[in-house]
Amino acid sequence: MTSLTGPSATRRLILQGAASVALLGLGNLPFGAAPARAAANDKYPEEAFKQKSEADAIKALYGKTAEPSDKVKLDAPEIAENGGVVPISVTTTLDKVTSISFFVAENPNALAASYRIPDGTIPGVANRLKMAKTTNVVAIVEADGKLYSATKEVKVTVGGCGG
Amino acid sequence: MASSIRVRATANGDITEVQALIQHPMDTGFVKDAKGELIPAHFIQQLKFECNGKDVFVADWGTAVSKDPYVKFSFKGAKKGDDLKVSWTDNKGGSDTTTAKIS
Amino acid sequence: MKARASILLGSLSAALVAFALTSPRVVAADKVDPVADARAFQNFFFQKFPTVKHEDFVNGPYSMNEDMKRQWQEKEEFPPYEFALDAGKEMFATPFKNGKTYADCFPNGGIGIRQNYPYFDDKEGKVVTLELALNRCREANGEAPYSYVKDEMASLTAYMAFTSRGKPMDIKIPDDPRALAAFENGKRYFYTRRGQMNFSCASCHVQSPGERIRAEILAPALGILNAMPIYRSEWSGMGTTSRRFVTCNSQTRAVPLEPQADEYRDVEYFLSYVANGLPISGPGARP
Amino acid sequence: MKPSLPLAMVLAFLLALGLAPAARAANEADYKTAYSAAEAASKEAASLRHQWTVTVSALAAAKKAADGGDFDRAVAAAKEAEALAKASIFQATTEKEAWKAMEIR
Repeated sequence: MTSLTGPSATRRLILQGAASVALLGLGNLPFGAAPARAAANDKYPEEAFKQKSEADAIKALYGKTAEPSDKVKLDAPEIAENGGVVPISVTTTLDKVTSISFFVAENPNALAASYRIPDGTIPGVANRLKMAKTTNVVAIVEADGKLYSATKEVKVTVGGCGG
Repeated sequence: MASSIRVRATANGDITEVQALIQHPMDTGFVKDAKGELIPAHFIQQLKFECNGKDVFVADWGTAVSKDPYVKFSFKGAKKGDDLKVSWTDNKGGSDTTTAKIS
Repeated sequence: MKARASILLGSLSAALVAFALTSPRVVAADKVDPVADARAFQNFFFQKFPTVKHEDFVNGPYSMNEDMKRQWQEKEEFPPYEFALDAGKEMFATPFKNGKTYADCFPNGGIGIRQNYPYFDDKEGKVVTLELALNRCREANGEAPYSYVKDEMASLTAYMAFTSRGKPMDIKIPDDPRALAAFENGKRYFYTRRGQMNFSCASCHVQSPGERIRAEILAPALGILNAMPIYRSEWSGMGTTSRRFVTCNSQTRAVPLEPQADEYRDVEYFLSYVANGLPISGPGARP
Repeated sequence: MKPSLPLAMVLAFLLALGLAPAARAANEADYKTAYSAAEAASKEAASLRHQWTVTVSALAAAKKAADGGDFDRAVAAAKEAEALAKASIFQATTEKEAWKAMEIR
């Protein structure tokens, strides 16, 4: 995979043309040979965001599977006050973290956000995500080339006469 | 026009905590407008934070990030007074950049 | 953001004391007694929710539920009304075409006065809300009025509320039969059932605050306007007091009145008066 | 929170009347009669500031069905609108005093 360093607009143009090629290439690579989310890699993972299921999105983003770990701490509300704005955060005690990603299993496209964690950045992030309905939220931490996950269910119900 | 980016970066010892809020519709492409027509997807794809010539945090986002997105993280190696550059680009070619002083 | 919170807390005890010491007004009119009404209203909520700090009622559903409160506190670290607030500040400072500004229309240049709205205007003989006063200011200066429900009006009122945060609500009811009638009319509107659901404002916000309607926790009526305007996640944006009334009506399947209808002005007068002493917390964020 | 039962029952009853199957197919005259009765009731509800959104929708549905020549449906919708409007007038009337029962004192 090439690392493009030009201005972002140029990079995007190239990316859109090259996205499918990049994905094909990824699929053909031997397992573990190409860490898809190394911090140096500056590409927007367009294909991973297009995948519907969580499993396909994880495969497209990382090319491998994750194992559950209690070292990944996922903080999410039990009942979302509003599915449009759900505060979700992750912290971890794992070493050599290079990325953290969030998947919302029941959304039309499971991958919600993926964060690259360069050296010197604390492995933790808080953000706000949309959820179409009650769903599992999966956080994946990439550390030392391996994937670790934590999962939590968030209940989402439709709004009514509240506030 | 005011910047679409609000950022607060606070150094506490060696650790700088960063919070950012960006004004952006983050349209999913699944929602219809009042006339029943689909609002096309319009969302930030990449948000980058740079400090002292180095990327300290890069976010790749899809449409499931909430409207007016918010993110919080912390990094080491900066001190009060350093510049933190924040920039984003969206799927329609839009972009914005701002630079904040770490306090 | 933390400073704002402590301001809120600090001024509160003083505010409540001030409220308790308010000298009883002489009310001659038949049994319209706002002072007694306000006392009863506050006591009802204080007794129904003995563990909720009095100043917390202005935080609506978040005063009622820990899980929600945590989500809100997380959001308040960088609140979603931030952009509206900044826009409001800029708009407020920008002169009209004739060179005058909003500051020229209001006491104290419009800063720190939110807690005095709505007020009873004895010339007009009616209740005047902050939103109404803002549009009148615009029209008096040759500018077109804004929509009452959102956008610019929400931004302007957000800024004006922000400059008044922590100040105790301080609504006056002059000894004028028309003012007392407006208060009484607002009270009647608040308790009257309407719409196919046969709900009054009180059905939700007096009888059931803290309970869930579908997913949402109902806000207590006490202090509900202190947080206006609000960013509602459900709206994906800001809304004014007018917008809140209109949506409450439609949710009970009642045809809403036009924003700033006399009934809405009166119910705002009633609800604000009975929250006297509780701090202004607007702009607020709600689910 | 809880809609009061009596009103709900009155409403159900009125609706049942309004929706009872007609013996013969309705014509335009039937529709006009039903619609003007519904319109009058809804105007009264509006003047009492107690109009229901569902009344407005039912009236609109009646008009739409009639424009499309479906007078059975138009009459049924108009009768529904009239029933809803009358229920809202009933609500406005009882609430003139009943609101006081809910007041915090």
